[in-house]
Amino acid sequence: MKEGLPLFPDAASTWARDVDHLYFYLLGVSGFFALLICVLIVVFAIRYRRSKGHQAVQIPGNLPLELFWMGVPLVLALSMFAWGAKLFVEVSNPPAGATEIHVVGKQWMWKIQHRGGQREIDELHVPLGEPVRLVMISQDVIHSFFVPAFRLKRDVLPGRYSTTWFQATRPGTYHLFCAEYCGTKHSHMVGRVHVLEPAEYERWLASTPVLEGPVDAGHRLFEALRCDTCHSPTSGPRGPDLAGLYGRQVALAGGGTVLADEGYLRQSILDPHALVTEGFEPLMPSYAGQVDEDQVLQLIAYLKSLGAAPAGGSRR
Amino acid sequence: MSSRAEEHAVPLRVYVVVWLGLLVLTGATVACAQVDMGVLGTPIALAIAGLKGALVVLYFMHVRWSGALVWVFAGAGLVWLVILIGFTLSDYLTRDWVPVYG
Amino acid sequence: MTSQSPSPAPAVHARRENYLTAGYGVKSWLLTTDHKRIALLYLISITLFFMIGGFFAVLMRLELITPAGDLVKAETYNKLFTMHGVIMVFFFLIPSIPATLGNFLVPMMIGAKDLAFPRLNLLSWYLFVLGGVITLWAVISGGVDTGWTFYTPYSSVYANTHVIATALGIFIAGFSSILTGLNFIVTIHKMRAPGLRWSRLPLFIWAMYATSLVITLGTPVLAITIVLVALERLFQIGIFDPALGGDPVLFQHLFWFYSHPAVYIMVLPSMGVVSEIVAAFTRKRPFGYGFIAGSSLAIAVLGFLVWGHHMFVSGQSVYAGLVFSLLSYLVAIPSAVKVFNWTATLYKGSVSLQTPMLYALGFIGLFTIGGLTGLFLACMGLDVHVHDTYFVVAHFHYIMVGGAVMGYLGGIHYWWPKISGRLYPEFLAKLSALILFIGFNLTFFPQFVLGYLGMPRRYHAYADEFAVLNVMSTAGASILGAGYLLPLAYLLWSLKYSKAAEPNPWQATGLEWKTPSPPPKDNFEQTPVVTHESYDYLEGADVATEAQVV
Amino acid sequence: MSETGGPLAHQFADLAQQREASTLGMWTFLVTEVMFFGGLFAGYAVYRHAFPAEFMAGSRTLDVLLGSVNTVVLICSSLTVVLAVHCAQLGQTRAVNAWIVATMVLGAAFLAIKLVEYGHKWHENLVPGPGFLFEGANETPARLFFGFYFVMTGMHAVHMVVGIGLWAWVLARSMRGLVTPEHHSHVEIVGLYWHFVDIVWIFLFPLLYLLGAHE
Ligand code: HEA
Ligand code: HEA
Ligand code: HEC
Ligand code: CUA
Ligand SMILES: [Cu+2]
Repeated sequence: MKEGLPLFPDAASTWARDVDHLYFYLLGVSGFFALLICVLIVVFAIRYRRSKGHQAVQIPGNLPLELFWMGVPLVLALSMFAWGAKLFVEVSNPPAGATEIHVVGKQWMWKIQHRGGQREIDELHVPLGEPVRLVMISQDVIHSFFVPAFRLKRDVLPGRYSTTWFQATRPGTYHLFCAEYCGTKHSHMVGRVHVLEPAEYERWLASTPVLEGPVDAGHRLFEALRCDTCHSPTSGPRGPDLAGLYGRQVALAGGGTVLADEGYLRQSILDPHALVTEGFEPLMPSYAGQVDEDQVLQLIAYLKSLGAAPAGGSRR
Repeated sequence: MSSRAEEHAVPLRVYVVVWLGLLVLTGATVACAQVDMGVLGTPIALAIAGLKGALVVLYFMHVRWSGALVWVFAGAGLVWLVILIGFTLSDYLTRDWVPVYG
Repeated sequence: MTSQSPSPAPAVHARRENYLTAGYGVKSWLLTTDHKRIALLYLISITLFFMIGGFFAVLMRLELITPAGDLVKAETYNKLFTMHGVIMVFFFLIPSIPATLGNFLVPMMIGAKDLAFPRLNLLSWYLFVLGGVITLWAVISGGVDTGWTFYTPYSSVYANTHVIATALGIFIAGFSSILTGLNFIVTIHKMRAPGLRWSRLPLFIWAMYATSLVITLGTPVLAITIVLVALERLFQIGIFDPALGGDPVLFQHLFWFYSHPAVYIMVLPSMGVVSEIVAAFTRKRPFGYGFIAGSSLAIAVLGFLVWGHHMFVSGQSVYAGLVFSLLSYLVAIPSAVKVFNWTATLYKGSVSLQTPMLYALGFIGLFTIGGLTGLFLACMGLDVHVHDTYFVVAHFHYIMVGGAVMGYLGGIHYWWPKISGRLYPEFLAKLSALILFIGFNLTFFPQFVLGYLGMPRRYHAYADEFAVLNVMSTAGASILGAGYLLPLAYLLWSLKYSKAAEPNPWQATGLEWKTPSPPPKDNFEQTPVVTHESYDYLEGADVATEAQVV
Repeated sequence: MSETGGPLAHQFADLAQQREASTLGMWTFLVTEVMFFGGLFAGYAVYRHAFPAEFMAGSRTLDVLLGSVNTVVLICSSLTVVLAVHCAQLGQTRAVNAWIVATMVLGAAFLAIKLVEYGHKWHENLVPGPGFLFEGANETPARLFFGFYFVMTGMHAVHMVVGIGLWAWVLARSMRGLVTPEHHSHVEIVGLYWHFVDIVWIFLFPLLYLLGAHE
């Protein structure tokens, strides 16, 4: 963060560099056309200014010329599309094994929970050089998670997870903004992102007090909410076994399958009748109203931790 | 335009036949709905509705005897409706396509 | 276009009966069905709304001089940009050219006595006023703070400001806009003078026709969307509320289905004006007439296929985003066609840089910059960064203020002699065009830089490093504001003190110049018969003597 | 379109031009109406796709019999409309009046039946809002179904009310002898409007009532 008159933002992620290259390409092309048009206008206006004895020459048009100046911009435009699309698809697909961080937006703060249970508000500590995947949800209206130095932005929706990822390339402290208008203090829903060297990051993790990791919290909730009455190896056929569920294709009662991602797990907890698993009765009650978004994320963290182990038993 | 429709006096018989056709089709769609046709149910219902709509537009609204302009306008309504619904659905139908890695 | 109607009456006849003197008193205005008088009613109303919207802009810019939110409270600032956007878009720019110049000129340019439905036209003005009054009531009694985009669930559940009243105002204004569009479509189809084939139509008519198509096809979707938001607030139906199973992103689809095409409602008319002005002030048939006319239609149609480019990071599916991005690039091509053809028209023309031409050239330059920055936004990878930053704000002000408003002012100056029967003071007019140009660029160019730096829009307080650029922007806005007051002053002044205008002060072609200034009540003494294509600036024809125009 | 007032308004060259203009005006207006309802159909499609089971369950609570009767009523009213137009072309004023009255009666019957249905839903607590209660399927998406049901049929009913009002206006003109074989475009354009409203119902009926009829 600088003072004075900066003209270009810091670039602190792999993706920021890619975006900047694309930006320069577009600047070049549009600079060329803007200049071309302006120069032509000025030159023509002076060269052909109205004067005695000078007459306009009527030129109705010129088909090859028309095709030319449709064709060239078209090709350039398509190149912009292709490049931009390629980058976008990349940012939409996080690499496997990325560190996962949960973000909950609410009017008007960012609540962050790390995998180890470290929690922060309006601050985000991330390690340098490691891919980080954000799983984000809002408790109220739409927000947007925006880190200019990473050139990264993603709307944070209520009722649905949105995800994005980045890999920081420069240690430092950067702005975190809310970019989608969300009410009175939208402009105060800001924070800071700290990119730390891996060693330093480990230190930070270690020195930050942890009450309870999300998996443990989720496990506790799982028992407190009596989920295990139906979902445990001993509960019989009442509810499906949840071990190894995450990432699997689930067959649905109505036909068809669905990928068990975070969104599916969330829906199964809050709105269980929407997608009923094949072979089971829609017995499960909805937990909407009993758990907030933070707790849903903890439950999901717990379910994900189950892996192939039998339900009910923590792997950790 | 409709002026042509007037020049072309439509015999009453045509109206009555179309009306009967509409009633029959109404019966047909209700009958079809009594049977579970799975995924085909809605397309069939919409096809019958489309047919009924076409009858009303062509005969009752005289488009059949109207000039090209009315055809274009009526067609534009349809095309833009398809744009609205089609492009909106293009989002909803493809949302699950992106694989999510863990 | 040459017509076989009797040769135009000489200027001395300016004193005789015209549409302004055809009746006196408030009633003769408020109950008029004359398209020219209705145009003036609109002119006055939208000028008022422009001042109000501009006033909010001035307050915003003042707040943004310093990074801290010190001048107004956050609540107030949020209401300021919302009401600025709502008023400028729905009550100024959308009706601007169609309802004033369009109303005035469409019948005249096609040789008709009036629009097809004059009473509907008057009704449209009353609806506009009603919608405006309701919105102003909402503004006065506390305002609304959702942003002009009314995103749900904020607007439908969380905002506790006057959302329903504002929505109602926009809904009613929408109907006013639909009626105008419908009227133009029917008029252009059915009321053209004998011999006026489509290929002979002035480009302004083509632009108005394309605009009307967009209005009639798009506005109803906005209407139903607004109704749904209001119903949602009243009855908690849940259509846009995730807490009730709905999807807030659906609102964005429906909103942008209208609001992206609406940006072409705002710019197409200005493009039409620019085509007329460029032809008149180069004394040339526009280069590529067919391409300019066709590109208006192409923009109107393609414009409906790109709305999702406002939603790249909204949670819309990646695949839908790809399609919308690609189509956004296609819609840039017809705009490019227009820009190149205008420029080519200057080539070997007889260019006269009078005020309307200055505005037209300003339009071409600024629209080009605005449009080219649209390419940055349509680029998915880049939009992730610049979405909802000042880059977007700069983009659309370049097109809407630098483009559309400049075109509007150019048109007002160009047809002012016809509308008022008076010439405007040329020197002052050129001066204020220059002031506006400078003020405009100073206001909005720094915002591109701010945007790429990452300053989010709708921020009442911002990070310190953005301060200098914001001060520049505010400085520019003061110049811009002052620049807008000048034309207001001298145009009013000219009504009383300026020289009377001849029927055709610019020696332009077009039916509107064949009738006296100001025109008689029924526009033409006799229905003109058109025998030539538009813009028959004959080679070797006598060149206008600039001395005729002060 | 009130512009068809006098025999020939001053802006037109002749009656043919005037008639063509008003017909084209009505068609343009109908296109805007298509888009207006189109927004609702798009929303319906999205949620129908998301919650097929709940939409089915919601649909099952609707009364197919009343819905079918209403469909027939509307189709009959479309017939009376074309008959009114037909008689207007032939200058049979009294028949025109009779068919218009018949149309209005059918329209009113439709609205009456609709009101009865709304009444049922009210008693069954199926009106979205604080008192909404739905057994059998997931309550939240089911509420969406009823939201669409009420908004779509409600908007349709509003159009019916407007249509009946327009017929009253045409009737008044006709009684004053203003409907003639040469000049009857207001009968025609109000007719176009009425047929359009009919078509909207033709689509609403299967989409709302018949989804779950087979269970
Ligand atoms: C009159 C108004 C107007 C016009 C005409 C346009 C025209 C265009 N707009 Fe703009 N736009 C707005 C008003 C307008 N816009 C507004 C108000 C918003 C913000 C709304 C909000 O969120 O509040 C917005 C936002 C907006 C976004 C969303 C940004 C975001 O929120 O993230 C996008 C994204 O694609 C976009 C793209 C475009 C494109 C591609 C064009 C194209 O039509 C431009 C085409 C023109 C040219 C390209 C220039 C001429 C061509 C040449 C000189 C030849 C060279 C060309 C090539 C090499 C291709 N606009
Ligand atoms: C037609 C459209 C239009 C027009 C003409 C304008 C004109 C102007 N706009 Fe606006 N603007 C929008 C449409 C428009 N805008 C929209 C749609 C938004 C988005 C809203 C949202 O986010 O929801 C927006 C948002 C917007 C913002 C971003 C706010 C934010 O995101 O926080 C800013 C900031 O600078 C701004 C500034 C200006 C300025 C300085 C002008 C100037 O051109 C105005 C100049 C006019 C005058 C100044 C009036 C005339 C003079 C007087 C009344 C006398 C008094 C003045 C002085 C003495 C100086 N506008
Ligand atoms: C009354 C018994 C019951 C309780 C209590 C219960 N569930 Fe379930 N659950 C079910 C049944 C039955 C299904 C399968 C049918 C369905 O998908 O709705 C299910 C399905 C699920 C699924 C989807 C599994 C799959 O294979 O698709 C998840 C995830 C889930 N439950 C999590 C939970 C959590 C977390 C809790 C506690 C907060 C919980 N359940 C409490 C009975 C129950
Ligand atoms: Cu949260 Cu803006
Ligand atoms: Cu757009």
